[in-house]
Amino acid sequence: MSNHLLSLLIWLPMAGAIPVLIAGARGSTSRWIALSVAVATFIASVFLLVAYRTDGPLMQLVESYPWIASLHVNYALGVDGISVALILLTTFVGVLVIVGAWDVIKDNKPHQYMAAMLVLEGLLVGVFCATDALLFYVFFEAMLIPMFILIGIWGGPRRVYATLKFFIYTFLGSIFMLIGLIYLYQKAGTFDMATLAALPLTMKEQTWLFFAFLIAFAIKIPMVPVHTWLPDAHVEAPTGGSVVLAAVMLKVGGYGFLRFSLPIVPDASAHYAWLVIVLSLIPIVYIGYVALVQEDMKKLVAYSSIAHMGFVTLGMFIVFMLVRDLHNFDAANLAMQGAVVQMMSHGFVSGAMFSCIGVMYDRLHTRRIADYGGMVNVMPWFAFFMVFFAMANVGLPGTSGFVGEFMVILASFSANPWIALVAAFTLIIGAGYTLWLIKRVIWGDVTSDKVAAMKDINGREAFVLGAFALAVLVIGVWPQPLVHLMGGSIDHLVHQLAISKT
Amino acid sequence: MNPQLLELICFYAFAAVAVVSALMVITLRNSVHAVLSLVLTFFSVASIWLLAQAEFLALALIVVYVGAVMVLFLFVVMMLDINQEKVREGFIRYLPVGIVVAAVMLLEMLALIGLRAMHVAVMGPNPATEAGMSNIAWLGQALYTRYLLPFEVAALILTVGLVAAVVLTLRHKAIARHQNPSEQVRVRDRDRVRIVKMDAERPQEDQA
Amino acid sequence: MHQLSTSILLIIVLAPLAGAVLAGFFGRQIGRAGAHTVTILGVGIACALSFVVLYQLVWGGAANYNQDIYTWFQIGKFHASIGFMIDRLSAMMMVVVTFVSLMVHIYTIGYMADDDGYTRFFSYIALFTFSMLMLVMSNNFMQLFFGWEAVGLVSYLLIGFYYKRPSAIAANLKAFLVNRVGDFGFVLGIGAVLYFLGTLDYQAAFDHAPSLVEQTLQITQHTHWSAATVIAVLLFIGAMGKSAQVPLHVWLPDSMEGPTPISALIHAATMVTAGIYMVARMSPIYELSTTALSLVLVIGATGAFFTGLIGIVQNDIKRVIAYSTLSQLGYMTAALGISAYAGAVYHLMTHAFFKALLFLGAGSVIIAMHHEQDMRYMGGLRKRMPITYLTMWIGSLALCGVPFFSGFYSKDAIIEAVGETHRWGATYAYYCVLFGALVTALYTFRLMHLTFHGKPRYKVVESHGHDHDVHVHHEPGVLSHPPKESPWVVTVPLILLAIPSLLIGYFTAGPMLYGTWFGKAIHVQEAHDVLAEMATHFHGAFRLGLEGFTGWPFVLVVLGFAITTYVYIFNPPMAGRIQRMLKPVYVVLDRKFWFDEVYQAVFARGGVKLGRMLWKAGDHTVIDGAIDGSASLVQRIASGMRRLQSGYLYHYAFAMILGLILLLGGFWWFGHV
Amino acid sequence: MITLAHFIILGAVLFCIAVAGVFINRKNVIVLLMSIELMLLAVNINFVAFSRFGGDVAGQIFVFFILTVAAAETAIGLAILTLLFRNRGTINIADIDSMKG
Repeated sequence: MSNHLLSLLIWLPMAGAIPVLIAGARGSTSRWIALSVAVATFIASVFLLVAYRTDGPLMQLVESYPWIASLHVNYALGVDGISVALILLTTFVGVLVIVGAWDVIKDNKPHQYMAAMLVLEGLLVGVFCATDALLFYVFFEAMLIPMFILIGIWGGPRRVYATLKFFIYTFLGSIFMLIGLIYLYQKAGTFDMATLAALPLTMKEQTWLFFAFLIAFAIKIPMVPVHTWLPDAHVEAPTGGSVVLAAVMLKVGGYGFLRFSLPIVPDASAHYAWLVIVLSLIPIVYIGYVALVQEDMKKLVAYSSIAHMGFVTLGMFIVFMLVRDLHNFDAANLAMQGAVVQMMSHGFVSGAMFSCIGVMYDRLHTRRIADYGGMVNVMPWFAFFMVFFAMANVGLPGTSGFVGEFMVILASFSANPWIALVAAFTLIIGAGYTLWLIKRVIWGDVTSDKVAAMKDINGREAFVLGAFALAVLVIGVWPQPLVHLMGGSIDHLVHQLAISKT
Repeated sequence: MNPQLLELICFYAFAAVAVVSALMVITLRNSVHAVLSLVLTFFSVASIWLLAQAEFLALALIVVYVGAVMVLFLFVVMMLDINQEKVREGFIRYLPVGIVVAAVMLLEMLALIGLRAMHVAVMGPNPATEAGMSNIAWLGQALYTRYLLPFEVAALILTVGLVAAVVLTLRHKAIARHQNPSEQVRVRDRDRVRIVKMDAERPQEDQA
Repeated sequence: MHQLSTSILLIIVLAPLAGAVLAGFFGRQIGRAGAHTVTILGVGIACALSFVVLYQLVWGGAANYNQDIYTWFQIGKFHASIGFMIDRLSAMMMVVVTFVSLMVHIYTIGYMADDDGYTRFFSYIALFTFSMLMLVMSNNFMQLFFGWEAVGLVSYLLIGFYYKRPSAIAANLKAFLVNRVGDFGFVLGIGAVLYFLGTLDYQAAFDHAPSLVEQTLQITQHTHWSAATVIAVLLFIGAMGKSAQVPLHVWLPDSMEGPTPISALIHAATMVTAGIYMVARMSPIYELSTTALSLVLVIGATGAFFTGLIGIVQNDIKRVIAYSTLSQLGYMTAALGISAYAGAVYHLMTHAFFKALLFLGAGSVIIAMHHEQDMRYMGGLRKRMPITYLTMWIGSLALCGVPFFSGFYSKDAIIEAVGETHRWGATYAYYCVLFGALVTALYTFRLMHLTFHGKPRYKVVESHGHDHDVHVHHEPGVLSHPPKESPWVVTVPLILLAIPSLLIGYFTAGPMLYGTWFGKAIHVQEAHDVLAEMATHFHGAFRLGLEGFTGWPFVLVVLGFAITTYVYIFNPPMAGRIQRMLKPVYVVLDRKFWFDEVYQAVFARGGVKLGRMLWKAGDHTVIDGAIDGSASLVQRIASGMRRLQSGYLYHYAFAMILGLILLLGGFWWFGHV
Repeated sequence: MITLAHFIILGAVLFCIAVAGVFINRKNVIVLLMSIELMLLAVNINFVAFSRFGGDVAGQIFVFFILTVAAAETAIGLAILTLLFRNRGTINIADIDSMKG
């Protein structure tokens, strides 16, 4: 069965959504089914980890069947180390959001919520293992639908505005990608990503394609100045939606850069690397300051997500300076590893932060910072987790948040010390907004009777936060397994980028 | 008399009738008269088709169109009590525009056809006769072989049109009583009987 | 030559961590006694084994240890790992850290006896011990940074230990952020190390260090900076944050919001000296850049003098000691700046003992005064708490550098060495550190006099009801019970710390300061080695002590003692008179040179203002404005188009026919197709 | 001699008359429908002529289908007209603008 493992990972949660829907809203049957499907998917992804050989060929567990034969489109799947890591992240978060929503969505069509989550999970896994560009595009677009539903139905008061903004923004971006893909198809006669990566293209073609991809993925990741959908979407999304959005969906943007921009149009990417680097550095400072003054916790964390994702794009694009100008392949590997590790880490940390906010929101039904204060007095265990994740968000060594940022900063110093200087600024501003939030929410004396009446986290919430904390800690203390898992694929990618295609 | 000349004279005669009656269609005040003029137009055109030796279509036009469709028109016109004056409003006002547009279009068409074409492309021998069969056989052979699928589709369209016309004009009378079996089957006890919990009534203390 | 055992080193590190985890997560289950037992056990094991390690290295003939435990990441030739480098420098630090930590643990049993956060506190300080050990035992930059940040985290948690106090949670945020400014430089420094030396491993980096001389970093087209200077300065910025050097010193006085044992352990003895340790550890790199060393020297000397001045005007007993710490850290830094790394580390060690002693003594006073920290309400405690009184005198004399006390050997050596050096800034630095000795004497003896001598300035209102007790507490200087000596768990650590404060200098100055005790752990270029020069005049610790009585520093200390004794014991009103007389100076010192105000206005409020501006102007007006603007443009076009859809059949018919006419016209015009 | 042009011109004339009819009868849906019938007739004339002159049966087949579809269209059109009159009490097109954007 292992040769169909990827299909299983994609279709198991999606098929699982059907019995969940059938089970209906009453009782907890639908939730139990959803949970068991999610857990089964997670276990399957662990098998994937076992089946993947780091010393094996580039793409493994390959599946390919004709899908639209007349257009040579295949249902083609395959994974490399990066995909495996991201799939694990997806399935891991998938379980946690279902546990997290257990009692929270109880009264409002829980079965549909769970089903949407499962479908979303399957589609996200699909994005990470598609090796056919059109299949990738289909998954890439399709995942908007469950997220649109999640925000639109279970969201906050301004959910319609937020969900439309989210949808239109990301949709606009992907249209450009589609145009780019069609052009590539005209040229190559196939949507196979490996073939496209080997396709020679002139500089002019590459430039056009680069910007088409840039728009699509920059919106998804998101980069300044197309980031404003994210805070709105996060603020209005239900907790689980926020968690998946921050933890996994944003990664699709970074993954897209890895799979499309970098290998298919390396020369244009190298030529415009400065642009992406500037657009990555701006959020680190600019968004940091913006995050500082937010009054809504979710907005604050959303902005901090943007700042952290800046490291992802920064790491990916300083690679070009390192391999093309300086021929420093080790530093380039370090930068790329840093970018991907940062994606993983941000998945856990931001997911956990949003879960924490969800825990508070479930009790007080407000996200305003001013409504909280002195939580440590009434919710000590919660305070422990919140401070822990805040420290991970700050990038404290020993947590996963540190690893990626550290690698990217180190590598960027080798590329250009000034880039490192700006990037390292996140140490200060990141600590500023995160710990100021902690100071206002967690520390201090109890500020109101409502806060005084809050109960500490229950076992279910402790499980979710504990699982996140474990992941954050493991990657922070010992990143080598993760680095090793992705090492071969990243090294291949980095060497690919050194070769001009024109 | 030269048969060809006779044909030409016949053509002009029928054409003239057709044009005049067509003009009457769009200008007559009375809708009934207009319909009747249309019938005349159809007759004339059917005659012209006979000149072109398209006998089946000519007869079909008369039988089907005049016999069925135009009668339908007449029915409708008579059934609806239309205020003749009102619907004729603006006739004079839009007349110039209509004439100008029609004239421009006619000029363009004539320019495209070219008046010189009147003397070329003389009518050749009848293809049906050349194939050794009558017009109707010629038509039928094509219709039931090569064009069978369109023919079936046309039949379907007609059926749909029939059903649609019936459904559209079907009138549900509000006072008519009827039962809905599916609702009767789905009914539950709580839809029928509602048990209300309420405090026991106490006899009112007489204050006075 | 035998090797140190890896398992012993692992136990040293992990025992405190295990204690911290047990006390932290299972505090409720194991209870108070359980919590302090496990943590003291953990730290005790670590301390005992540290002594074993030191013994093996110094007397047992063990070779230096340098091994990786596990790989943290391996990317290409870049390698980061968790590993230990144990030589005499780190072994000494391990002993200092674990010993002081152990004392503080024991002391805490008494100090925190009636605090709700008892188990939490033990968990934190054990965690701190773990972090600090990771820092000093590290064999690479990555782990150094891990320890560096981990101690910062624990410091953050402990400063905010009384989280209900607004001042405490403001102080911990400030401490963390200021430290982060330092880390900003530190991370860049590590980046520079990786860039220029291609490794994060200490040994490999030091082996390649000479190659830095030829390398430069292009800053602009025409400016090139020496690689060694760049690395050294960037790393030193990190040290400035952690070791509270001007201008990043502002967090340390505020950190006194934390419980007193913490002030002793973290903010005096160990964590704040991490920066000193780090620079000493990096001596092979620092030796390559006299520019960087001059910077270090000037910053250190400035701190030594000016922050001490502030200490003179403070009234809070802990703050006085905090400013004293700043000043002493300045001394250490100045010693680093003149390549007297051994002197700096030596002062670090003696300072750890006597400063911890002073803090714990102050804590003992605070317990007796029912958590009153203002010295203006103390006085005459000499007779009531004799052990505290005596041990604090030992600490004070050591701090002032009175001959034969430990502080004398370290501090006088620094002052003299600065005087002997001919480096840019050395003259300025010499006067700073020399008159620093006077300043030290002034604030130290002022503290002793105000606290222990003179007449009591507190009132005792005997009260019986427990509830009433709480009310009395709020009025400054009013106690419900007369002060009394602290319990043995408090005094025993005092005595145990007093012993090294008194003696350690006498016994170790020879080998550690003037000898080659540190071996290759500290690298000094021959031309820079001022201590070696001084060693030629060294004829034993006793003679040095005797000579000390004739030196300028001792004269200044005596002068300081005379002034304070006269002002605070014989003529108390005079203090107020001097204060009025030197009003401008007093204001400057009282406002601490306005560092806090400027930082508050520029960075804190300025940052928030900037953020708000960027948010409103950038995100809302420009970006969302453009987005919403384009949306409304589409809407406007659409509503224009809408008007075309009149709904009247003849309009559509007209449009169709018009189209037909145009089409026909087109055919006609463009040729007969 | 009847030429192809004769037929085509007749078709053109009838078509233009129908167009004029559409224009000048803005109020009367019935006349509008009849004008459409006229247009179809004009087109049919052309088809028949092309079929005859080109010798291809397809033209006449097509006329056959046009007649079929036109009959269906008329039936539905008149049904809608009846419905319209029943609901609105008028067949004045000027009153029918519920599709206005």
